[in-house]
Amino acid sequence: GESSKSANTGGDKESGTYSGKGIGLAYDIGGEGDQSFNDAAHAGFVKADKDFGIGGQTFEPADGESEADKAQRIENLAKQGYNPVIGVGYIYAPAIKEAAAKYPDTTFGIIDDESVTAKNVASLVFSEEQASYLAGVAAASASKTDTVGFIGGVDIPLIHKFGAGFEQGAKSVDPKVKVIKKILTSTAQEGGFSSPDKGREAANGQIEAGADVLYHAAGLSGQGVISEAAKNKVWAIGVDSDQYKQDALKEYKDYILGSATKNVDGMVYELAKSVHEGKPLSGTIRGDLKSNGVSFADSNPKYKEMTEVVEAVEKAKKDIIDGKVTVKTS
Amino acid sequence: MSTATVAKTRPAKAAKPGRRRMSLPVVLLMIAGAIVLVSVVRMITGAHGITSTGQMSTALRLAVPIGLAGLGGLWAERAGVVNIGLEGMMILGTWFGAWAGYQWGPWVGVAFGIIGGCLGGILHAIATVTFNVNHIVSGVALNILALGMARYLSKYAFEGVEQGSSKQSPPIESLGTFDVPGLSEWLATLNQKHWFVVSDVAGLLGGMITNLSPLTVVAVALVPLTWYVLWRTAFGLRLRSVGENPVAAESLGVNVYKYKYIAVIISGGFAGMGGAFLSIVASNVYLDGQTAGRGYIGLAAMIFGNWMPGGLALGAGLFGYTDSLNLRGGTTNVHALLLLVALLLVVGTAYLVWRKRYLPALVTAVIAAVMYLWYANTNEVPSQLVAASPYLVTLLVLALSAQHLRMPKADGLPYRKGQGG
Amino acid sequence: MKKFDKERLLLAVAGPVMALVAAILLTSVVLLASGRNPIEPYVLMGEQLAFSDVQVLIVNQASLYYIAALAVALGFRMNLFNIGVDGQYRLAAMVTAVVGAHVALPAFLQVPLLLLVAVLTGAFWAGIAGVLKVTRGVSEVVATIMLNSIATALILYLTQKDTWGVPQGNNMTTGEMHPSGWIPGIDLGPDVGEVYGLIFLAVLLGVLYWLVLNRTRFGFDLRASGQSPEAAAASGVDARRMTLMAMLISGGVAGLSGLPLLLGDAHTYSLSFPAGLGFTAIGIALLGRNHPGGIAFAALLWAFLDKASPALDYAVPEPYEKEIATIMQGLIVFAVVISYEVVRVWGLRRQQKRVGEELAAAAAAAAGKSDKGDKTEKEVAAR
Amino acid sequence: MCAIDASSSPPQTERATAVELAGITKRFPGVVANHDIRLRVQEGTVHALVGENGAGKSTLMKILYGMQKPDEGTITVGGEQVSFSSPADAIARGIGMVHQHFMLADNLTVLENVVLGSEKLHGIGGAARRRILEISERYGLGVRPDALVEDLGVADRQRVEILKVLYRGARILILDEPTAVLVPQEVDALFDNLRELTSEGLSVIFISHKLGEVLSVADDITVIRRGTTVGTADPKGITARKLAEMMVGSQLPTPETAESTVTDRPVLTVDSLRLEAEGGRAVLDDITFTIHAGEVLGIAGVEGNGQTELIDALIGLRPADSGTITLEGEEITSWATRRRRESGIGYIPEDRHRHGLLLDSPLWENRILGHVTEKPNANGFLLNLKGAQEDTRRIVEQYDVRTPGIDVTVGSLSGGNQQKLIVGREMSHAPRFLIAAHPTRGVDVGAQAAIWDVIRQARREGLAVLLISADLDELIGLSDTLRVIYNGRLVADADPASVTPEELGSAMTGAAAGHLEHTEAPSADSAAPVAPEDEAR
Ligand SMILES: Nc1ncnc2c1ncn2[C@@H]1O[C@H](COP(=O)(O)OP(=O)(O)OP(=O)(O)O)[C@@H](O)[C@H]1O
Ligand SMILES: Nc1ncnc2c1ncn2[C@@H]1O[C@H](COP(=O)(O)OP(=O)(O)OP(=O)(O)O)[C@@H](O)[C@H]1O
Ligand SMILES: [Mg+2]
Ligand SMILES: [Mg+2]
Repeated sequence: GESSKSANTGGDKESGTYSGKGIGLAYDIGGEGDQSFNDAAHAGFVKADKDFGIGGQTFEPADGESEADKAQRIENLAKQGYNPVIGVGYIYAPAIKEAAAKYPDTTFGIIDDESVTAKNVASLVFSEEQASYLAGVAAASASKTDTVGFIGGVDIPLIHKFGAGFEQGAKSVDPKVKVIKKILTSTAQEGGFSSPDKGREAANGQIEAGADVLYHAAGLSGQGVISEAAKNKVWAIGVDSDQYKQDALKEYKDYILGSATKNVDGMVYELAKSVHEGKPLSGTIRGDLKSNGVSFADSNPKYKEMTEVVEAVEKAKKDIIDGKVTVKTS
Repeated sequence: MSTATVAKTRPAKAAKPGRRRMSLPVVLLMIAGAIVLVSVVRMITGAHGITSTGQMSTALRLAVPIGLAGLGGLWAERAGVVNIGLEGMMILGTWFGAWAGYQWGPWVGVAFGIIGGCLGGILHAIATVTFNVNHIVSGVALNILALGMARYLSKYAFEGVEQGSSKQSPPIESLGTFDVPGLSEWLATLNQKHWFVVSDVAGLLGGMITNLSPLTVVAVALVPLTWYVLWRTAFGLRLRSVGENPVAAESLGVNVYKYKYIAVIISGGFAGMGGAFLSIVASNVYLDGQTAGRGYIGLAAMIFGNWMPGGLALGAGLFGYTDSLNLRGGTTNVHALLLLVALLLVVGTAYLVWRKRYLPALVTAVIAAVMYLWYANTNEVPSQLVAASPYLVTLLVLALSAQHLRMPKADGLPYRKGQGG
Repeated sequence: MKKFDKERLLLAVAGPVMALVAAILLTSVVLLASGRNPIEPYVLMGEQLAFSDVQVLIVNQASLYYIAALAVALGFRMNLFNIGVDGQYRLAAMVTAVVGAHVALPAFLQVPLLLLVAVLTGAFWAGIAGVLKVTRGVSEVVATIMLNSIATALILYLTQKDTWGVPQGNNMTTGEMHPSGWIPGIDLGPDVGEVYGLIFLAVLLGVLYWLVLNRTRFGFDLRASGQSPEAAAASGVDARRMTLMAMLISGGVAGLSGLPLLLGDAHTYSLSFPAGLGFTAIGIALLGRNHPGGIAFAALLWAFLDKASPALDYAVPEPYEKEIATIMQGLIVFAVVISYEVVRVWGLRRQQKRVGEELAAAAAAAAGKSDKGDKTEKEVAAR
Repeated sequence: MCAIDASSSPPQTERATAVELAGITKRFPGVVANHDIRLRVQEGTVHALVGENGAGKSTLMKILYGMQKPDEGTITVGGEQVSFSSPADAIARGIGMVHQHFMLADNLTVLENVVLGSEKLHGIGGAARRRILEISERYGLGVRPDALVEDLGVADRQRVEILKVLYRGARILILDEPTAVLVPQEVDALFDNLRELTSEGLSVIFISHKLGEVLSVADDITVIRRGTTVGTADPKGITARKLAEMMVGSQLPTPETAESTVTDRPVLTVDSLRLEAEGGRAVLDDITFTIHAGEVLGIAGVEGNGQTELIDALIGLRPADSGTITLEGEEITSWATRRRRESGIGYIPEDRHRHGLLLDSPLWENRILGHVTEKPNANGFLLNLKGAQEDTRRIVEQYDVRTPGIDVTVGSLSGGNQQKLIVGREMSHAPRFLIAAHPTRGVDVGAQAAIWDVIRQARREGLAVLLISADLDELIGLSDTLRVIYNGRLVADADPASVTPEELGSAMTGAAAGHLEHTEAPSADSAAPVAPEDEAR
């Protein structure tokens, strides 16, 4: 029979050199509203649409779907003329690998994975450990109890990366600093990225154990971490975006020391821009401290007042960029 | 003919020994013993976290939704309807609670959460009571349906609303929390002293009265209330009779269908309230997948508690406690629990020896030794073990006590009016 | 007894048909209530059926569902509720993937080895619940719920870097399996995709299931135990042994249910290995009335709803909510069980009435032949 | 069918009518349980309702009690026509019913069981407890309100049932076979109570198969047969035998005294068998007997004295706590049920629905049940469907199982036909030893005789039979040897050729023991109660 991909075509947007239906953005589990990288990708998508008017559509995965479904989704997007097609999350790697071979004229983007090497694939990866290292430095410098905490969402390698960088950074300030680490749940289904209550209880436990700066990499659960930190008047460090500026966290922003950001939206935007301009990015595009793909956001004026901390962080940043320090990823 | 059999008329049958029931003093004594044991472990290991005020307070918060789900299960099963649809009813509770909560305030949200659960209950009752569908099957269907419904409705209700999305409701105002002035701080200070037993008791009591949500108070009060209603009122008697022997109840003029319906709907209400607790108190937003299997755990807590409100509360508390250990820093605290398990096993061995059951005693002793060695030779347990501990503990306790459990006799059985004979 | 056979067939078909119609109607009500077109989603989804690549997806997914549902159904036939299929198949898939990555035998040994490993792992995990039930009286429902969660933690522990985990980028896998353990699919061209090779395993299991249940002594004992534990015990079935066996077999089959995907496509167990199959399988087993043919139909239907619903995303001008499919699935199960019950009761009534009528007719005929003191009155009780 | 006229004078009409049922018809799928039944109960009398098993007595009473709705007919209570939609309506009209099968919730206390549904009267607490004790005292019921029902024996449960009715202040009492499980003293006490109640103006409808009892207590008798009223009788002017003939609708044959076929080859030997309940209490103790080839050993006993446990021990459903069971020289004490059945133990269970059949399966699958490993049902590990189906057809033919075919579910057959199928199935495997528990309970007369013939025939061919029955005539008529079980022990034996049902009855209540001789008075280590003077014959 006929293949579904050969069915739907047309409706291409013609604007300048760009001919395509717009950005096809396929989310990872969690989808829109995860307050984390799905949302960041979406922000980039929106911004690109605003700037270039290229439009496009976002797609959510179903529960318990297999790689075949992801492949189907990606190929469908390519076939229908979306360009670029972006898979949010390493989980799309096999799908994009397959689709890229079949649709050489489409540009594919994949976030958090660099295992696919093809001309028309841009791997958008981030050195989360570097930003986390800075978070660790800031935390250890700001701590009065010499105890800092890390709360991760789900037990996956990506989160270990955050934890490892943080720990290394904290110990770089003083090897005697105690780093308490907690990962909320074993699997995403149990709500590790989406349970503010879990985040709050974990934070409370760490504060009780003496931690006075808490760093989270727990998506939505992080809201609980930050609110609990604020309640106990200890520092929290946000993640992914500059959480000091997040609406949902206004109440607690005074206690947000800073955020280890990850410029997913910028990358998505850049990729869309490059495609739109007819000069599609390809290969591994690493967001690190050097390229500002990751950074330590310092919007909180109170942070800036702590000059020692700021200095320590700046120095660490310089060391990393200069290659004097390499940060472990696990 | 054969020889005459030896014949003696025997005295009337001795009454069967009644089932072992634990009297209040025994229960209290066991609780006291447990506290002392935990205290010993805490002193030895220095894991003061295991009985800290925060620990207990967290345990209570985590136990509430499980306990509410369990109460839901209790009401339904006492009337003879197995309710594996608790999870679905909770989902409806989270959704409706948040939906009403963000618009009209948290208390309205709680009310709507309860109503949402009740809707699930009505569906379950129609299927199981009116149509006599297998109770488990209906429950499973309800779980699927509720999940789909909540997601579908979210797209309409929450998407496009400020701070809301298809996966998340806008934030709901808090119900607030409160402490008991004076007492809470005093107990907390006492707890900080790390004194033997005293601090543990202070932690336990302090946890019960610190950082309380009003809904927690309501939920806790519902446990004795359930007991009172089910065991001390005519309504409760009828409801329980329907779960024990519906035909007998019918023969005395009890409208079995009516009581089953009421029970299942109330059951849904409890589950819905548990859901509302999750979305309004625990998180202040509705989230997709928020219940994360708590309905099932509630069911397990109820079975664990032998279909009794007190036992159920204990079961929910145990879940809450192990889960809270896990969340609050896990590995070292759970490591300390290895020693506790070893000590408990030693106690068990002593008991078995006293009962002259030497082989089980030996096995228990060996396991105790293994536990101790594990404790002595490590500093931490794998975090995965910590995550699994609530489930392991439940399984273990059930394995040791399942024979003493007794479910309502007609639980899960189909009933049709006029089937009696 | 041709008449009864025909009637039975009618009754067997009436249930699912009624259920489907009811479910579709109810879903349409939901759509209407939310102001959407109540028909178009079905059309959109129905159109998908014509595409061969969607067909392949459906068939592949159905093969997983089918095996898992057989595992559930096996328990149901014995009144055992194996909620733990989910944990059993994930653990089995993980262990199989590990073995497949570390053992490299020739294919004709490797494949059977892997199948065996999967069966044994699944059986072992279900067996824990079985043993607890048989020896300690622990309800298998609670035990398997707990074991699901424990399996999650265990899998995680076993796939850490210092155990058998092999990180691949940000994904954690168990390492690629040795190719001798791969099972090639049926390639239908680049645009269409591959049908899992182990689809044949699913078919084989279905046939075996039917054979064992309906044509063997063991199957008879199992069904008898499910229908009436007391009658089965009196007939000589050892209830405890039967419970344990059923649990082991159910677990073993559950263990196989992840393999079409693992050996046919993924070749490693990773974080993206689908979860939740075991719960879906419960609905499918029910829908299929625990009958191998029915389950096949139900699995295909379920897979169809799964795979066709993404099409709703592409609807113009405004996409439909994919959750419609989930709602339909829930409604289908409800409608199915209710209509089965209605049809069952109705059928039973009919049959009893018919038996009564035929007997009355026979009696009347007999009475006509001989009057007073006829055969039935001749012999009389001693009281 | 021959119609039999009412053999007695028309009922006296000086008393007011308490209840009148007219033209009651009730159909169940496949069965007409009641057809145009009439019944008139006078105030202040005991009205007995008699009829064979399955005649429709219980159904009629359930209709009067509001548990089932009649398809046709009217109910009049105290001169007023009523229609009950639930027992609550009937209770409100002053009707109370003690059911044939206990209607008690085991896990509730006596108090809870009693007050259930009538909590308005005295609440569920202290007042209710006082009221219960009061009633208990007044009628000498000796009920403990706070005991759990599951801890009570059958007699105690019966008393709770009666208390339930009295507690509600019923004016019209329905007692459906209340005496089946009572010992004679208890029966006497009950009858005293009934007389007291009727003297207070209450009316009692009394159902019993023990015609002696009926004649001694009833003021009026209504006889129903196959769902319809066949007449009324005056207990003063009718004999038990005549009454029985009214019930079955024809002359009763004299009991058959078949020639003995007992050989001296022991088939089943049970030695000092002991079985304990959970608390260590013996439910069977020191059971010793031998059954020879060609012998039927009958066990008499009031229900609940260990018969069920004995059957379970013999078939292997419950392991013996001590003692041995030997089948033709081979010890089988530790054998599993399946092995016992394969080695030639046939089993006609007492509750065929629970233990003998798969109600939702077709006849031919039920043919396989219990013999799944044997020919013609199996070839090795595979079932032989053809063989089983063919053999089912043979059984249907040979044992006159009335069915439209072998593919209908066995649940749609009537009780008697189900039983014939079971008998046919068990006999098809040429058992060496047959356990026959209440083989004709609830079976119509035609089928009864057929089943007896089968057992006699098999006995002649050398089968050893253990017969357990509540029907003493069946026991005496079929058995070669009789034993009496009481309280888990075999307390007496008797020669069926000479023993009377009365003598057996007194031994069954524990009043007599040892060897029962016809001429002798029962051995007396307890005051022998007056046996019901006239059992059914
Ligand atoms: N709920 C029911 N559904 C179908 N048939 C029924 C039902 N109840 C009773 N019957 C049938 O109706 C007939 C009358 O039964 P009923 O119980 O009234 O007899 P009975 O006279 O009380 O007998 P017994 O002396 O054995 O108690 C029987 O054939 C029985 O099988
Ligand atoms: N609860 C019930 N629901 C439906 N049908 C029933 C029910 N009880 C009995 N029957 C039907 O009534 C008929 C006779 O069964 P029943 O067992 O009552 O007969 P019986 O002669 O009274 O035997 P028994 O001694 O076992 O009660 C059968 O057709 C049976 O299917
Ligand atoms: Mg009957
Ligand atoms: Mg009766």
